[in-house]
Amino acid sequence: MTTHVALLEALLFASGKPATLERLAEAAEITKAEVEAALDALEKACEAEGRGVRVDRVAGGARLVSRNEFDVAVRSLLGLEGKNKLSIASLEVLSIVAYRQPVTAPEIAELRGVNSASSLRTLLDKKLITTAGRKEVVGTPFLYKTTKEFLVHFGLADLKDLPRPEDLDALYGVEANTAQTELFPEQNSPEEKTDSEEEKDS
Amino acid sequence: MTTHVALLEALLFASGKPATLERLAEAAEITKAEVEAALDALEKACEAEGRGVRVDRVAGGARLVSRNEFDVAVRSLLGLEGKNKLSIASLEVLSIVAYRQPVTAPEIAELRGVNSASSLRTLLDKKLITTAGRKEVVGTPFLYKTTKEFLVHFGLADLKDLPRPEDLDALYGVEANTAQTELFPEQNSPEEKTDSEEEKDS
Amino acid sequence: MAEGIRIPVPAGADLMQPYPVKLPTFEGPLDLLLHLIRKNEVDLRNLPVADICRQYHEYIVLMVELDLEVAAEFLYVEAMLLHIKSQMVLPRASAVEGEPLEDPRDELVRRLLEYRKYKGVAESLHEMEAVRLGLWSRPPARVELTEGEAEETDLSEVSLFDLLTFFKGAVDRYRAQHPPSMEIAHQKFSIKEKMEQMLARVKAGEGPVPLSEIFRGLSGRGEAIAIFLAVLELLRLRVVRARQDGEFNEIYLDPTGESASLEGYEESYR
Repeated sequence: MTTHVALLEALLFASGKPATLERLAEAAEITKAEVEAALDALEKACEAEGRGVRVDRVAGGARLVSRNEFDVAVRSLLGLEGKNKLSIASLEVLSIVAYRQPVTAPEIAELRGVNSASSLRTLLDKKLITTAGRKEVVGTPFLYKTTKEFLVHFGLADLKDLPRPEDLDALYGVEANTAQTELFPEQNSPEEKTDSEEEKDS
Repeated sequence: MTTHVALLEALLFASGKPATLERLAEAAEITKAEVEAALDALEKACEAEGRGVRVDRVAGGARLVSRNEFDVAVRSLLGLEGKNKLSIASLEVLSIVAYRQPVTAPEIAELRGVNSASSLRTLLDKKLITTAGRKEVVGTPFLYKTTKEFLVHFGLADLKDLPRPEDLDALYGVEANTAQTELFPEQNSPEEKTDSEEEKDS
Repeated sequence: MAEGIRIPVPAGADLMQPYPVKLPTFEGPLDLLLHLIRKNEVDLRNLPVADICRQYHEYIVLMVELDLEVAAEFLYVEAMLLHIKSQMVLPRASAVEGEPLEDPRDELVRRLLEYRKYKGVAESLHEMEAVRLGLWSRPPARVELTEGEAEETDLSEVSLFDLLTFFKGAVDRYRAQHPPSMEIAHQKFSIKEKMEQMLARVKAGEGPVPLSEIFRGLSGRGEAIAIFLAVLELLRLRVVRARQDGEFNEIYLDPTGESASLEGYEESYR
């Protein structure tokens, strides 16, 4: 019996989201009644021992949640942990700034197909990018570039050290795709590049 | 005190990834010593009560994990295949990166006697290693280093926990020599062990 | 393909008979050498180079016979072994009196020891991993305070290649949504051009031009449609007129003597 309780605890712990009695029984290879009994025991144990988590019964199933009274601390911890984290969207924006700098928000939005203001804010907050003056076009938008911190973080001496598609191909053994090399119009003067892209801005 | 244990349990439960003592202390608004004491208590409680989860001290922090024996049930619930083991080739590359970091692909190839690009790719994809800039030598090859995920994957508190050369000598029955001392500078040359070398066959 | 040279040992392979039953795979030439040293129970530091060299060579031959691609690395090490072997045979003299002789095997032994070190670490890691793979952590709780953005990555684990991959992803997506126009792929026929050609031909003074002749030897339907539209336009502008003697007879084109500007006919037909 005790093993069932431990097993159920492990299952609910690893699941993250509510699991139905059926699925729990199937995974544990025990009957639904046994699952029910083990859940009850686990619930009581959490209660009696004043644990940090409790069993939360939801429609047709159960999950483990942290106790409400610890919410503030939990939020604080997740907030702290989040400090080093970037969303996929932010990483994409960072990569665009890195490879296309100096670049404006409208240009980034054009390339990504979505407004990227909040990602830019995140990256500015984390000091991975900074402003580089304004662009002399309608609306004089800010230009963005990567910071020294960015270089330090990635261990680069110079922006020229950013990997090129050939580097990726070398590592991944992909046949060199010449079409992709032209994605990096770094060789052109930046003015020329940004001007032509500007037309596409809405 | 008991509340601290419950609080710590809630925090580790919610975090998922290993959280450092500093972070936990800050989030819980208690001292590091209190965190340490509560973690110990939690660890013992999990053990004593035969719980489904246990405290895992890795990568300079702590997290909760389900117990090994529930692996099959957990996978069944999550609908996951068993986690793939790394190939010997990848593990060789990983050991070299771990001990020699930061290290370049050509250096790894030299040490192993074979090109190791595909292993590097696997390790990068699994986030066990990452880039650490480029080396200022001909060809400016990329440098690689291990990640926090590497520590988590192998259950290491930090890099000092890596298998020691002494352990390896026991494994191999190799006499200490100068080359070894160079290789692993922290090591004091142990006395000769002249067991047969055969045991090692895998 | 250079990496992961796997040498499956065939059931009947008796080149060097007492193989360990489970001879798995070799990670490279150094791995093969270590295996031979272990198998022969010889001291790595006092390597019987001639023996090892012969057995090594037999392995290479076996690989060739099994149609396995012998990676350059294996051949390189074989050359190295042969070189050492030849040096061992030559009488050696110390360059400086009293200094110990340099053993031609030193470099190889050093490399083997070093490699074996890492191989040992790899094996330890392998065992450590096996214990760890059964552990499951909890997916981190999603709290709304991270502006609802889905997956988050720890910046310390983002490699330079990830950065490049993200950028490529954005550019590829952009390209997929903004495909370049396909015009280059097709030959285009300008109606204006065809009008000019028709007019020139009709006005050449060689009498009325039969319509059927105009449609001879065209490149395809696109051109035919362009010509047809050009003829209709010329008729509409009254610079050309068409005559037909009777039903189903040939239609002849000849100039009216009028002229009209062909500017503005930029329409094309594919």
